[in-house]
Order: sequence, then C-alpha cells, then structure tokens
Amino acid sequence: MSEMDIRTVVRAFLAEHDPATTDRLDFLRARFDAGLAWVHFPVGLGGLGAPRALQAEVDAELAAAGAPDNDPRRIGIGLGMAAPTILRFGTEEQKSRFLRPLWTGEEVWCQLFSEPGAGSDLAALGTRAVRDGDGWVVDGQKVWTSSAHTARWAILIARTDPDVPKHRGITYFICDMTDPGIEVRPLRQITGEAEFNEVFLTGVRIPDAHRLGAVGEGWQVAQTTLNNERVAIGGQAIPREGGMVGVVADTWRRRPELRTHELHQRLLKAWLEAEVARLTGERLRQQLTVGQPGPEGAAMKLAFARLAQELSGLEVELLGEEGLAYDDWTMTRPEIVDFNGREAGYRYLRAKGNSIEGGTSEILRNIIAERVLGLPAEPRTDKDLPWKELAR
Amino acid sequence: MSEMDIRTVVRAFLAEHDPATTDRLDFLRARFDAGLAWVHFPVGLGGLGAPRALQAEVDAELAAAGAPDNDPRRIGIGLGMAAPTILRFGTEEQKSRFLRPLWTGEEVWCQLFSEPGAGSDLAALGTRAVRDGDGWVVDGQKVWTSSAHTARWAILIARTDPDVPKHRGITYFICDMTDPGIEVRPLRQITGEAEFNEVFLTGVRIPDAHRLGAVGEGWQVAQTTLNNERVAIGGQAIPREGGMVGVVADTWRRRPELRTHELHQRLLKAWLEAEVARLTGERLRQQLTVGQPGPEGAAMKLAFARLAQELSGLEVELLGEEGLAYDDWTMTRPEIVDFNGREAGYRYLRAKGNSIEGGTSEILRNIIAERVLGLPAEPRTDKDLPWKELAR
Amino acid sequence: MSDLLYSEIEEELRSSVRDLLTDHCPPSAVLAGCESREPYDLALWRSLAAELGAAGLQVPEEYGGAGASLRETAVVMEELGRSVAPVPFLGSAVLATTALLACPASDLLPALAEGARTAVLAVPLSTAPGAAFPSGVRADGNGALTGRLTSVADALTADVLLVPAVDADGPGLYAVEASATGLGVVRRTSLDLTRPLADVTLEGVPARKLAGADTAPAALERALLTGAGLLASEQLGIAEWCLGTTVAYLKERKQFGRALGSFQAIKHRLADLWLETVGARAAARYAADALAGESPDAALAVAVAQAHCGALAVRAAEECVQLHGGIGMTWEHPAHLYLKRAKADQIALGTPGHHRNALAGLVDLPGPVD
Amino acid sequence: MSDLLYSEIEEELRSSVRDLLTDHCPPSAVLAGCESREPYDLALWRSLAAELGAAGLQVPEEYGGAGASLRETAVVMEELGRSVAPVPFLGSAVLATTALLACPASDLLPALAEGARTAVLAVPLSTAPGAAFPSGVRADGNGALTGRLTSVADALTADVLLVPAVDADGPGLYAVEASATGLGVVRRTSLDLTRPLADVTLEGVPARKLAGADTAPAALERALLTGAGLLASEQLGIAEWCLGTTVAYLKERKQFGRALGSFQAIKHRLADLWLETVGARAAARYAADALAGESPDAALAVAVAQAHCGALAVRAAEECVQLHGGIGMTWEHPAHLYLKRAKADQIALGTPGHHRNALAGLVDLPGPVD
Repeated sequence: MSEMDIRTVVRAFLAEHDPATTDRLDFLRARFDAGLAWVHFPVGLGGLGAPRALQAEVDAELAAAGAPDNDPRRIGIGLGMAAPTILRFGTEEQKSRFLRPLWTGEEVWCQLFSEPGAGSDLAALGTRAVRDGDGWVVDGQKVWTSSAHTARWAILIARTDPDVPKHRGITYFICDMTDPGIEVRPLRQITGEAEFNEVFLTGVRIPDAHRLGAVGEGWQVAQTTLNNERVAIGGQAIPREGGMVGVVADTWRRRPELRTHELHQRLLKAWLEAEVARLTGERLRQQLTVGQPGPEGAAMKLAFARLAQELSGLEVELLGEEGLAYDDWTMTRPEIVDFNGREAGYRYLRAKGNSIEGGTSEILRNIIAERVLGLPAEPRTDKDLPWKELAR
Repeated sequence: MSEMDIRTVVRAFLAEHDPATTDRLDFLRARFDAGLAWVHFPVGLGGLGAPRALQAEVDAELAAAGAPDNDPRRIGIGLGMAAPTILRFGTEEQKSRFLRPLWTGEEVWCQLFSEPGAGSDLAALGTRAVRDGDGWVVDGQKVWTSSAHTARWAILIARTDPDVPKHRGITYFICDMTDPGIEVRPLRQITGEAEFNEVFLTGVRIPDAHRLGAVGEGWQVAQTTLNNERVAIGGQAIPREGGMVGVVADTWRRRPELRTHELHQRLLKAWLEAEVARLTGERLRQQLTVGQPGPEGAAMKLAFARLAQELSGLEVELLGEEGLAYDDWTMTRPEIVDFNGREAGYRYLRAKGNSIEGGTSEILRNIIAERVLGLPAEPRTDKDLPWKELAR
Repeated sequence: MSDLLYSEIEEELRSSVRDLLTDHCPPSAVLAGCESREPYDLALWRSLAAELGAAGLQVPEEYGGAGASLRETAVVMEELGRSVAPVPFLGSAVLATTALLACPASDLLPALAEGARTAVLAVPLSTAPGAAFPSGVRADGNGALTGRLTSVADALTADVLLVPAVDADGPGLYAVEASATGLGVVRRTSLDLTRPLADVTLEGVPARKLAGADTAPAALERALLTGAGLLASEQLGIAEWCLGTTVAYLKERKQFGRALGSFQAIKHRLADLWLETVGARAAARYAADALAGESPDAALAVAVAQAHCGALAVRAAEECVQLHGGIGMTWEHPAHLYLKRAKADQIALGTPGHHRNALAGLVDLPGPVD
Repeated sequence: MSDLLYSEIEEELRSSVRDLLTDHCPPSAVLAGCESREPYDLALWRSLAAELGAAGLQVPEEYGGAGASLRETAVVMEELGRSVAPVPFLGSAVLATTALLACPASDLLPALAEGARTAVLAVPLSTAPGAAFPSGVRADGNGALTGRLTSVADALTADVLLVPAVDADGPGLYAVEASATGLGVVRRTSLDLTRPLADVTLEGVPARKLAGADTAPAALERALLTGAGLLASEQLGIAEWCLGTTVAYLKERKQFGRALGSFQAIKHRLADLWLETVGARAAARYAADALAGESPDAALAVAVAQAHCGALAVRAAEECVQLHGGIGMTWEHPAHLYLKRAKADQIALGTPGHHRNALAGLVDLPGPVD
C-alpha cells in the first residue's frame, strides 16, 4: 500500500463520516473500524496491515479535515504499552474485547509493574497471584502507577511461582481496576503534584481468560511492553527545536538581557545535542518503519532524559532571579504531564524523573552495553536462585 | 623540632660545607649524613626524626645558599617509591646499604611491577621466583619500566607460591639490574620516544638478603610503594598556575588573536579546576604533615590526570593551525619526563598516559569507592582461587 | 599558605551546632515546617543564636558578639546546609551583620549578635558581588523610602531591613523597622522550600540612614562578597549530606541480589563526586580564611569557591535523587529539599558561571576582543 | 525529511572500499608507511580511484566521473576514516574537485575523476567555512603567483595546486602545476602521521586562472563547506573503528578473573559512546544528503555534523587508548594513529567550537551584546 492509496482510503472514509457533523466517539469508533486507527495493525483490529510509516499520512489528512483525535496523551499507556502487548500475545477474544475501547479512549489503561522492592530489578517483584479455580487471586503492592485513579484496566505482572528463578515465575495479566480489592493512593512527587499512585491489591480476582501469554512467561511478555514504552517515551517524531530545547531557545530570543557567554556556550551545546538526538530518532524511525522496536529505543530514551535535564537546569539558571520562584506547590492529580504548561522550576524538577521512570538511565546503559554492543554480563548470583531465596 | 631549630641546623651545616667550594657528591653525602636529606627519616638514615613539614624549610634554605640538589626528577622512583618501602620494611642492613646512594643519586632505581598480563590486576602477576639455596632464581617479563636502562637496582615483585590465592603468593625483592639474566628493551610510546622499557628476566639470581618483607607478603609491601607512588605523582606542592594550566594560560595571554568565547569558557573552567585541585592538595598536605599516605593520594592523581588531559587537549585546539604540527617523532630515550620542554602535541599525547601509569583512573576510582566511601566490593571470583587456576 | 584545616574550637562549634540540628531539625520536621504557615523555625533560631552564640560569631566582643571570625561562621553555614535548616542565618548573621560591621553606625549589632532580633540586607538573593548599587529605592529629603525590591531572602521574619537606596547625595544604606508604616513584605512562592523569599515594597517608609555615599557601596559589596564566600560552605554541607545519604542508601538497597553500591558504574560516579566534594571543602575553607583575614586574595578565593561549590551542590543533589531511584522523586523523602536548596543556591549571590567569569578579570585571562 | 539511510548501491560501494582497504591497508601497513619516506600509499590510491572510481563519484559523467553524488563520496570518507588510510582523497577528490566543479574551467576534472592526477586546494587545513578569502598569495599582471601558504594537506604528492590568490581584479583561483618553477612544497612534521602537511611557497610561479572575482570566493566556500561536511563521515569512521576495536578488546582481555568488558563502569562509558556514535551517523548522513541536494539547510547540517563528529572522534580515540591501558600507549598498537588523525581532524576545516558557534547565526541564537 502506498501513500497515494492510503490517502484515497482516508478520503473515502471522510466522505462517509463528516467530522463536522459526526459525534466524536462515533467518529473515533468508525475510524477504528475503518482500519485507520493504527494502520500497521491487522484488519479488524483498527488497522489495514499496512506499513507503519503510513500512519503519519493518515493522521495529517484527518487533522487537516478537522477530525477529532483520541487525545493520545491521556491514554498513552494503553496506546504505547498495553496495545502492542495485547496485539502480540493476546488471544483473539482479548484483542477484540480490548483494543477498540482502548484506542477510542473509552477505557483508560494503567500499568502495574514496579514495586517498592522491585524497581530496576523488576524481575524480583513480589506481588503474588495464586491459582483459584478458573482464575487467580492477587495480593501485593505496586507503585509509580500513573492514571491508576482514572483507569478501567491495568496490565499487571505478578509472581505465580516463587520456587523457580525470578525471571521464570512471573505471569502477565489484564487486571480490572474496578475490583473491590484495589486501593489507589496518590503518590506526591517532588514537583508537589501527585502524577503517580501507589496501588494496593488485596484478594483481587482475575479470570484466567485475562491472562496474557503462558503461565510463567510473563517476563518475556513484559519485554514487549517495556521496549514499546521506551520507544513511546524517547522515540516520537519531533520537529527541529521541538520539546524542551524550543522552550529555552524561545526565552533566549525574547530576553536578550539574560544572556551571558557562559550560558550561550551551554545553550549552543544543548541545541546541538537536541538536533543530533532529533536526527538520530529520525534515522531510527526510518529503519523501523516496519518491525518491533529493539534495544535502540533505550538509547533514545537515554538521550531524551539527559537533554531534558540539561536544558531545564540551564533554563532555571538563565532566568536568574525569576528562577528562584516556583509556580505552585499545591498537590494536584494531573491526567497529563505537560512540561510546557508549567514554569521553569517545574520542568527542572519533573525532568529528574525522566532518567528514572520506564527504566533508569543506568539500566538502559546496561541494556545497550549487553544487547547492542555484546559486552559480557556481570557475574550474577541471582539468576539461577529460586526467587524465594534471593537477598533483599 | 621547630622551624627555627631546623634553620639553625641547616645554617650550622652550611657553615661547615660551603656549597661554593665543596664537590657536589661530597656535599650531598654530607647533607645525608647530617640528617638533612629527608628530615622525617630516622637519625642515621638521612633524617632527624623531625616533622615532614620541615623539609620545605630545609630545601629552601639550602637552595638559597646555592647548594646543589640531588636532581630529584632523575631519581624519582628511588625517592618516591623504593625509599619509603625500604624504610618501612627493610632490615637495618638494607637501610644502611641502600638509602644513602639512593638519595645522593649515585644509584638509580627502577620498579619491576607491571607485566603484559597483569596491569590493573597487578596481583595476577606471573613472574616466578623460585627458592634456590640461600637465594632465589627469577624468570619472567616486566613492562612499563622507566629508568630500567640507567638503573643500578630495581624493586621487584614476583610469585613465590602459585598454589595459593594470588594476593598471598607474592614476595618483594631488591633486584640487581647488572645481573646477566636481565635484558632491557626500549618500549616506544605514542609520543615517539621510548621513556619506558620492557625487562626480560632469565635466571636472575637474587640473594635472600635482598628480600624485603616476609615470603608471601609482597602484596602488602607493594601497597606502601603504590600509595607513595600516587602521592609522588599527584601530591606535590604546586604554586597557583603551576603545571599544565600555566602553560596554557601563558599562551592565552601572549596570543590574543587565538581567543574565542568557546575556548575562553573552557579555559576558565580548567583554570578553576586546577586551582581547586591545588587547594585540595594543599589541604591534604596540611593533614598529612606526619604519617603515611592513605587512599587520598589516589584522588589527587585522578584529578591531576584529568586536568592534564583536558588542558593539553585544549592547548592543541587553541593553537589551531599550529596545533596540527608536531615537534619531533624521533625515537629518543629521555631520562626525565618534561612536559614543558616540548610542544603542545607532545603534551597532549604524553598526558594520555597520566590516567594509566601508576594505577589507571578506573582502579583509583575503585579504591576511593571502596576504601574511602566504604562501598561494598563487587562479587569476586578470583580472590580465593589459587593463582594457577585463574582465568587469563 | 592559609590554614585550610579546622581548629579544635571550630570542630567543637561544629559538633554543638550539629547536635542541636540533629535534635531539633530532622528532615521530617523541616518538611513539615515547609507545609506550615511558619516559614522559619524560630525556636531553633533562638537556640542557635542565644545558646550557641552562632549569630554573633563574627561580631567583635565590644558589640556583644563572640569576637570569633568568618571561619567559625562558615562552619555554622556548613552545618546549616547539611540540615537545610529553615533559619535566617544567611540573611541576618551573614549578609546584614557584615554590612552593618562596615557601616559607621553600629547600634543595631548587639541585638543581632545575640539573636534577639534579625535583620536582612534587602537585595534580591540573586545579586552577585560586583553588581551595581541598586537603584530601585529612592530616599526623599526626610529619609523616607519609596520603591520596590524583589526576591529578598529571610525578609519575612526580619525585624529590621537594611535597604540600599539612592538619595540626593548618592547611594546610602537605610534601616527600616519591620513595623514601619508603608512597608509591605509579601511572600513569594519559591523554588527553595526552606529559604522563603519575599518582595518588599516601600511607600514613603520612615527610615534611618546608616551609611552614606562614602561607605554604603563598600558595605554592600563586602556583604555580598562575604555572603557568596560563606554560601560555599553551605553548599559544601548540602553536598556532603547528599553524598553521605546516597552512599548509606546504596550500601543497604539491594537489587539483582546485591547492594546497589557494589555496582562499578555507581561506584565510579560516587568516587568522582567525592573528589569534587573534597575539593569543595578546600575551596570553601580557603574562601572563609581569606575573608576572615581580609586577604587581598579574598575576591579570587570567593570566586573559586562559589564557582566550584555552587555547581557541586546541584550535582550532588541531582545524583542523590537519581541514585535513590523512584523513592528520591517522592515528596516524603528529604532529597528534594536539598535539590531545591542547591538549585536556588546556584543562583544566589551569583551563578557559578558568573563567578567563573569573574576569574577572567581577577587572574588576567581576558576573553576575546569581539 | 532527508533519507538518512544507506541505499543498496551505497552499501555495495562501502563493501568494495572496505574490502580493498582490508587487503591493502591494515594498521601494520599504515604504521610502516608513516615511518617510510613515502607519505602516501599511491598504489592504494590508484586502486581506489581507478578500479573503484572513488575519486570521481561526485563528478558528472560528462567530465569522466561516476555521476553519483556527495552521499556516495561520504561513504568512501567513512571507510577511509575507519582505516586512517594514507591517500589524498580529502584533498583531491573532495576539496579540489568540489572547487573545480564550481569553476567555469572544467578541463582538469577528467584526470582527477579517474585518479590519474591529484590536485589540492592550497589553503591551510585548519581553514573553516566562512573564512575570509586568503590574501597570502598575489598574482601579477601575467598571472604569476607569489606568496606563501602553510599547513596544506595532501600537497606533497599533488600534481596540481589550486591556489586562491588576489590579483588586480580581486580574488581569483589559479591552477599551478607541481613541476612549475618557483614553487616550493616542503613537508612539515605533523601531529597526524597519516595525513602529512606541507608549506607551499610561490615565487613568481606561472599559473592559469580558473575563476575570477565573481566565482572564486563561492567556489572556495563551497569546497570548504563540502570538505567540512564530508569530514564528519571520516570522523564517524574513526569513531566506529575505535569503538569496535575497544569493545572487541574488552571482551577478550581478562583482569580480576573476568573480561574487562563485564565491568559496569566500562560498559556505561561504552554505551554512552555508542549513543554518540549513532548520533554521529545520523548527523553525518544528514550533512552528506543536504550537500548532495544543495539543500538550503546544508550550512546548518554541516555545522551540526562537524560540531558533533569532530568532538566525538577525539573522544572515541581517547577512550580507545585509555581502555586499552598500557598497550594503547605503545607505538606498535594502531590506536595512536586514530588518536592523531582524530585530533588533527578536530582542527581541520573548523573546530567543533567554531561550528557550534556558527549555529548561533544559523538558527538565531545570538550571543550577549557585550
């Protein structure tokens, strides 16, 4: 399928569904059913089995026609993590049931992976899922869960076998966030707001039909989620000066009185790095127009985190006296992280999380060194021990 | 003993030994015998058992009187490494025999520690010393030996027991460099010159009287040598703008046409780091006016290497077209490393060795992390294995 | 060469201050304080000032002080940094007191020295040494002040404000009582939770002139230079807490079956951070000593200390957050208090870039001629 | 967006060049060549130019070239960088050929395109795009040249020198035969052992004018910009060799009973280096594509590529030496050939700082008004 072909399909769709007169949700559902949600997905699941690269064309055509979008920032975990995992590992029933309302935004998703005792070493997680009839009963605690308070569903990994080494006793589930055994508590961050939550699971029941992948193979399934997360975090197409660098460059242009040679050199260096990262991402996307994301996604996330931190730190210094101020310490529960909607101090603090969430920069460097460069792993004592015997 | 006291001693010595009329070697021997060589050494061994801090006073007084010095750069290994080790671990006979001609420069020393297969992991060394009557027979290969071609004596570590873990089977010797089993080959470096040597030992005989410390305890003895080496490399008192920073600052001042804002910012940063390193070293010396050097010496060496590399790289860039030139690629065998006697390209290349020789910067960071900060060691598989079973 | 070590008396002082802070100012209390309406812990301030005499260390005995020096004052700053203690020490005991010591009028000193009252030098916290004399406030013929000053640290609880103002004779330094009519002190929301800022507005406020054109600019400059130099000690204290807390955490926290602190990449970063911290100690000590002795090298010593320590404290706090992982991003862990203080301190009294640039003039390394 | 990938044809070209270099230009041969009196491997040059047609890639077919583009030329530069190959490609096939392509006179092109002759653009290797037209050589009324040019790369073996000179009409570009009377080409001792430099003196040397005031400055600028842009590909090649060689060594070399490459601090440094190398590939590709298409973004693309790749190649070579430990400091290990090339390349055609500074004008990020 070519760009020309896809444009024809979009126009035909628009001829039948006038964005100006169609209800938003109806429009989104129809778009999904027409295979224009994610064109590289299979027919019947919101796609056309077309090359991934054509999606940009579809989005642009629809936006030009004034079509509503599915507010992707609000449902980023569903789109970026749950969907590719369900597509790859889900049963036909699971795919039919979950993908459509996920994409239209009718059902928000969240991710129940990290635990207080299992951060970088995610595979050490201790949340237990115990078989009970045709289902499972889950008990444990998860943390760093964004959207938990608005989510209808969660992707969840839990330990189903404590007697085997940690990577082998994990199973991957779809968890109903309306289950009475789920308690969501806001987790306040250094920015003052509570973007994330702690989630306590007590006797939560999950039908076996909501298991994703085989019992004990949850770690492999989770790799798909995590690789896609890193691509989602670090791999968006961005225009030149997109993101944090644009904010700082804008201040620089508007405020000549703040400039010094020292800051100028740092700004030029950061601008250069941002442009190189942009070109790197672009080249990666050209390579990956088809296929699953590999460890290179980790590299983009690493670069993105470093840049966001460098630039936001620079911005506070550039502002001088104004950098001493903060906009608001009130505890709020935002649905969307918007770096640009707040002031410099917020960006500075929030960017600190970029090198922690979704895999710390340290873990990403390990991944690059071992999976890309092929350097030998460190001596490990924890890989072959049964989980229950691990040092904690 | 106070500064006043020591000044009295020096003046009395000068009254009896007029530098203008005394033969250089006679003067140096007399100075040693008067305890003015290294005042913190014991009486009879070139010292007065006085605080180490007073040495600066002695040196200044003698220099002011026009006295000859012992050309310390030519005999740095003897002064900085062999002497403190002999003082601490030597027998009375060894101290009497070796320290005086070492200090006067009549006998040059070198160090036979590193091997091609044992660099950072020095304790893995494979040069064998086998007991033979009242002596030892040594076979093996050493590398990175400066002054080997001019040296009369060497400090040597060799394996005397391959059946125990590597740190425990090493013994420390004084080796006669005129032994017929010793072959010295120059080792050319990236600068073009051959400042170091490879040393091949074939059936070299060492009397047991030239053993330093107990059999099998050579590793502990070598720690004293290495800590002193690091202090010798990184811990000299330097005036403001002493060393590499002064060279670059001088060029900067003389050549306004070469200046750019980018280089200016880098120069100011490097100047700042150099001044902080100078103050750090000064504070360390104030703390250590008595006592053995500890792991802090490693920190100074680390800082010194980083600065030398940063500044010498900057200098080449600053010179622009002139930085494309090199002074001389001829292979020479210098007795002294003089960063300032050559041009920028030489300094740039030679400084690369600063983070390798005498303990790589990586090893020094390990030392700081474990011995100063008390961070736990990495899992080690090599510590308890007999040396002969180690992976190589 | 200066004495870069701590004397026995200085170590005793440190130990008293640290004991006090350990008892009365643990991180949980600091965090709770930030969320209360009281910006400062004034009970702690009284203990520090009255019991330990910390507020008057640099004040001569004839004015009710301890007759010690800025070296000892720097030790207190170090400890306050280590606890991000919410007390107006920088504003009152350092900036205002130094300015007053350089003024002809000295009657305010005894109350400040004993901590009975606090004062503040009313300039934006971001003002660097060498800045032009502020022109935002004017004094009329009766000495009444009108104008505005923004981002003044420690002003909220100050009893007296020392206001640089311009009158018919030129620059002057005026004292304004906090209770004076026409004075407005309004709290700003500040990045640093533990050192609140305020904007000060003056509308014909009655004031007393402390210094005129001949001494006011020098008094202000001396205060700013001293503040910048001693802030380096505070930054050292911040860095040491961050390094120590991180090391302790990484010895305990296990992932992959071993302590995180046993991973070499982490070790090397901490070794580098330690090296910079050791450098900060030397630089901060040198600055304090040079200021105490009014050495001709003081301006250089301050520039070096601020440029190095200002950057280090931020780096140490950032590493502390990063190496604590998720927990370091939470409001309940104290790391953020240090990050916010360190970042604000980086701007306070001149950024590291500003101070590094000052070196160009001080050590004859001029920039290019454009 | 530009195509940042390599086409199949480009990959085939790369593979042919790499095969040739692997066979004829191993590190040992390069090192031996440096110590001989022959600065270049002219047999290798002939294979590269005649057999593979590499010298004429950017030359249109009508002038005997391959009619390909600068994208393919960049691929050759990458491979030459990876081998620090001692051939005059940059001087002849990039700088001189690009200048000639922008001149009205084109008769020199066929010989250059087939590699039968080599030419050189006679400017110091350190000349950056945007530099003022050189004024060191003057042409008299008969077109005879007098003057001096220093640090010219690839001049020692060049058959023709393209000399920028000033005559009565202003700037001009002149061709000088290497055999011409009055021409002196003297080798300098250069930091880079594999790209020798020479000083050129002209004393009334007969010359032929190729371009006058209307085209010479633009031809020179186009050559410098193209040279800088394609040098980024060479720097990428250097960095890739250094990274690959280091990774391979660290997988093998054992200390403390395990491969050095299994130590986490080493791994993290190499991961960072890899990330920068991936960035260099994207930036170098973008510059080559922008130059090939004469895109209005070319100046920016070149500045970005040079600023990034120039710094990266040095860093990669420095890490290569450091992580090889002592062996990396020896003359017999090839690492130093790359270090020296990388450091010289950092200065060649503008330093990273120069190119970063050029961004200020190109993307409207002006510096402070002093």
